Amino acid sequence: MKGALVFWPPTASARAAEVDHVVIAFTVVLLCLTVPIFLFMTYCAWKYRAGRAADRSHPQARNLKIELSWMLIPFGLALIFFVWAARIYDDELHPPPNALQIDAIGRQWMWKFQHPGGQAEINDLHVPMNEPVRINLISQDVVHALYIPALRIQMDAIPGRATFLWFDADRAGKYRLYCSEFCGTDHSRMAGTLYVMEPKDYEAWLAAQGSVAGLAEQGRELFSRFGCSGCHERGSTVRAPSLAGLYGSPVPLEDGRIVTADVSYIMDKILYPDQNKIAGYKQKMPSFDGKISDSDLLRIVAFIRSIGTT
Amino acid sequence: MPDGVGIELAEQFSSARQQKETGELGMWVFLLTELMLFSTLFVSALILRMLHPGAVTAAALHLKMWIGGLNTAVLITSSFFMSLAIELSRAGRTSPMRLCMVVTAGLGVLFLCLKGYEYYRDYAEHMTPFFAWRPYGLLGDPASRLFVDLYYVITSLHAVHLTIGIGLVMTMQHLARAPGFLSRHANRIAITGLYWHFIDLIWIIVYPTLYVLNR
Amino acid sequence: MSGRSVLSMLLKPALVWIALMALLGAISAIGALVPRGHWWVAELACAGAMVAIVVLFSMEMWRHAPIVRLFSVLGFFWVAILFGLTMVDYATRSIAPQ
Amino acid sequence: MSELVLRDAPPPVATIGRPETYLNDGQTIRSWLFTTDHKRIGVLYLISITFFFIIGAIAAGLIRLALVVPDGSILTNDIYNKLFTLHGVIMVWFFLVPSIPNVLGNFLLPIMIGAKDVAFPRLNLLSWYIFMGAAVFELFVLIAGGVDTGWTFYTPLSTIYSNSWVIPAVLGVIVVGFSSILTGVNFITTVHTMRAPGMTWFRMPLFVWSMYATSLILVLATPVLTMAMVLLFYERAFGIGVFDPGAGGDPVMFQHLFWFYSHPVVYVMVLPGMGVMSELVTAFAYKRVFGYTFIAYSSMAIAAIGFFVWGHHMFFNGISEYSGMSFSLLSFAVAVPSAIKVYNWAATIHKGEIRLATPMLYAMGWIALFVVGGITGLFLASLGIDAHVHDTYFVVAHFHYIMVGATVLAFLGGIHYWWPKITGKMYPEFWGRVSALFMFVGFNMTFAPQFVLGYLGMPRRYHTYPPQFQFLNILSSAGATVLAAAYLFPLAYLLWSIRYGRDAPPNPWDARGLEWTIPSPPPPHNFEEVPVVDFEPYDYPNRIPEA
Repeated sequence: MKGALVFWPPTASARAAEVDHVVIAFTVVLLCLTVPIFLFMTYCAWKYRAGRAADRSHPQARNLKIELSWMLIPFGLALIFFVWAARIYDDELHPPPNALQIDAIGRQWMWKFQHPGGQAEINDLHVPMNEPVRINLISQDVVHALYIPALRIQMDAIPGRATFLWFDADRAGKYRLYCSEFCGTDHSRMAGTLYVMEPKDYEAWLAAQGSVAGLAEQGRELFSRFGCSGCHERGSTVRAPSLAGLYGSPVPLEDGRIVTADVSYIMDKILYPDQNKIAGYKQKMPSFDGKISDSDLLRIVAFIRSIGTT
Repeated sequence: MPDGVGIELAEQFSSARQQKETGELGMWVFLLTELMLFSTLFVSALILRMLHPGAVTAAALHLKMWIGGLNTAVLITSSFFMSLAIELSRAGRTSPMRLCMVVTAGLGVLFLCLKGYEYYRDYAEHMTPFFAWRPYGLLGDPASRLFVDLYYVITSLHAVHLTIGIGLVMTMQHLARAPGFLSRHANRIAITGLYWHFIDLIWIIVYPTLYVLNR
Repeated sequence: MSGRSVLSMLLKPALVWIALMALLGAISAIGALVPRGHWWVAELACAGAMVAIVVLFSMEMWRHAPIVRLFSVLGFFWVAILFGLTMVDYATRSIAPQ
Repeated sequence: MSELVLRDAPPPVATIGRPETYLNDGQTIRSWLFTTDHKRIGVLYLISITFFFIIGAIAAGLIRLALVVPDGSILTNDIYNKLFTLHGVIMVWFFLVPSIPNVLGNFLLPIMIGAKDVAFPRLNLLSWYIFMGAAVFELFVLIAGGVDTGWTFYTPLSTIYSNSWVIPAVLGVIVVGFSSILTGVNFITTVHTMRAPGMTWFRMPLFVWSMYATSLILVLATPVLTMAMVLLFYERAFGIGVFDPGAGGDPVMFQHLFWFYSHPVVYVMVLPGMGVMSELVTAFAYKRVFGYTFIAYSSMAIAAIGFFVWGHHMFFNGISEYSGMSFSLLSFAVAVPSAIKVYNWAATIHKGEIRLATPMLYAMGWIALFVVGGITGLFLASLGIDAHVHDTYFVVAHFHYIMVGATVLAFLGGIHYWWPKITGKMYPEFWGRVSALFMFVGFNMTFAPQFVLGYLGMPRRYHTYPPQFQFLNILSSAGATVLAAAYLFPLAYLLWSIRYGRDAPPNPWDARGLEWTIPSPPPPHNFEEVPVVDFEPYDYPNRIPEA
């Protein structure tokens, strides 16, 4: 990370290496398609320049076969790269279910990361290596984007919606992370460092952060403080769906759709309970929009997630 | 074309037919831009409906559907008179044509009055979320405010276009007083008519989009 | 043509008026009497028919030059692009894998 | 040469006294400000957009100056953000969009199809007044108050969080849209109904085809931007909440509506450039264009497919996976018609009679820059690669290759080519070639390092950056200095030539096309009598022109 002159970014995951491979292969193919044009044009400009004797007989004005072939062959070649790059994208959108989940909040102008054990850090992010890590992104104000060049990934953090990115870093080290979506005055200072560590170092780092009660533990407390338990606990008088085992399971909706109860679904349900009504239940829950802070919301979702997986 | 109906040639054209086609095509292309303008609002309304079906339905029930329906009928009738005016202009009959255009514009004014009454009723029901001093009446999901706001944006934009239309129709019928107007500018009536019918068309889309489909 | 009677001039606008009012009645009746449910398809069909009538007859698309007709169709096609591609996103968002 | 004269006799050039031209047909300020002559309106646009280009270029110069140091100590963050917003807004809406269409299009389109004027001359003048009103207002807003949202005005930054003059800036953008719409309506109707007898669709010069495609985009896309901006205005002024997630709205919806306009508008900038290229390449290769119909249809295809691809600006803002995949595939498709044109121009040069005059140098440079800009666009359209280079300097370099490399070079090439027609004077050829060369070198020096910067991971719109990027940034800023000098050259010698240049003959390039059959500068009504077209476009005999 010294001021040395570099021409290629560091590579810290298998996916990043694959992106490099696509880029290099695509560059080679495109050069093969375009360099001949330049050479040909330079040659023509020299050979057929005005005042020079040259054979200019039978110039062509059209040729359907040539036209079609230089229309379709490059397109066909390019499609290979479309598929290759789309597969990488597909991989980016499908994290393994066992990934380590870290929550990230973007706000003007800092990143806040929260580990499953409750450890929080600002602008720096410590992750274990050789383990899939999923970063759940939300924004408290404007649109931000978490961008880690060494991993060749970025994803917007959007207010009011949950997004995520995931990676499996395979090389320990310090890498830069940025906000890549313009977010106001100090946009360029909304940057930090990603520390990819040996798993045992990561454990040690977590421990050194002090034993904070886990997010889910804090969420359990909030669950009763906000009065959720009054209706959603077993044995309550109000008929509300039980939340045990909810996370990750399919939920049938009133309008016939079936959705998966994921992080964004649960968040939406807490903030705007009137939408996505659940089949077989009367909608009685009040909206918590504006009544609950984003970090509390994350904690409650973490709690619901924890009782969903047991 | 009958005697006394025709087109005075502007200097950049070489034939009356060319000038007539140019005017009509120009108006159509302009109307395309208007169509895209309103479609942007319709697509916003549709997205809103997809994101918050419950809240939109709840809010839409508070719209005064009978006024909306009545207004649609008023505009359809005004279009009828506009069509008649165009037919009369082609026959070179200036005075009945002017009468039809006055009736057309009058129905447009009636539409605006009904719309104003509807806004007044909305105001009385506390359905004006953008007025800071007046508490919003439809409680529940915040998205209902959004729908009501969008209702005002769409209907007011339509009202602005209608007002322009009324001005255009009245100006045309006023100009048509001049002797021999139809023998010089017959195509202007038809082009004005195109605009008027288009405003009607937009309302025909607005009415189901806001009032009926969301119920 | 100058000899055309007012009655013959009335014919087309009147037919259009009757058709539009009938469709308006239908759409309003469906909206007022059967709220919710899947009647929106019928409502949309009525609205589409009304739009078609206005474009074809009131706006006299049938008597314009072919190029004008092409443009009116083009406009609606572009509206379809705007709706279609935006909706591809919104319609598939909820079932997108997390 | 003799062939053309036989087919349609050019009107006699008056040699006694001063011939009546559009330039000396009334010389008061009033006769210019109230003119409905499309040629004069074109010149009015030329003067105004040159002014706005200079303003935008000064902003760019200041940005490059600030980026010489990594710690952002030259300009404050706030001023930096306001500068790049000013640069973007002025360059996009007040230079690039009106550049070729409103200057060269206005001047040439009616002449090329053999018309006396555009279909609606008064609307044409109104369009200029709207443009000037909006532009002066916008410039005042951007300089006096400043806006710090970027030209994209993304919500909710623009609606809730920015403390700058967003509302008046948005109003200026709304108003200038009407100018675009009026121009678009005018050109479409002109092409449809004002063509001279015998000027069939497939006898139209390719420049006219590209102007027609451009106008279609302007007419169909601009209203959507207008409405998106009106909603943004309401949102900021009254808090209606359409884009506010707190009120149940969706900030991504603004991006959909914004890019529905702003992607096609990239083709508004580049299609006219392609049209100019077809004219330059054929004239200076002195040969019939290769594959006329393919080039003509590819203009229309670009205009149409350009509307299907806006989502490639939004791959990583939470649009659905299906949406991302379809937008990516469609973006690959739009490369096909662009590739056709490049291959066809290359084939046109083959067995031609090539004269490397200034316009041809611009044309050759244009093709090189456009190809680089185009193929880097394919990288951005590839989903997995875009995950890395999205919103970095790679994007900045890519769209500058397209918008500056392709549009500005085509504009300058066109200005040189038609300068004798517009002013009746020849520009100094030597200085033209020198500046074309400087432009090419300066441009590549400025923007090529930015591809590397982007791949290394430098995000765009960054006021400070990690020190290891400094070398490439200094290189880029040095290139910008060369580029600035290259812009000043033509400004100086073209102005010089108006007074001191040699008088231009009607057809100095020995080129084909109706505009070369009339005197330079053209008479007020273009043609003495309506021309009858009975020849194919670009009917070059393909032999050495006799001097």
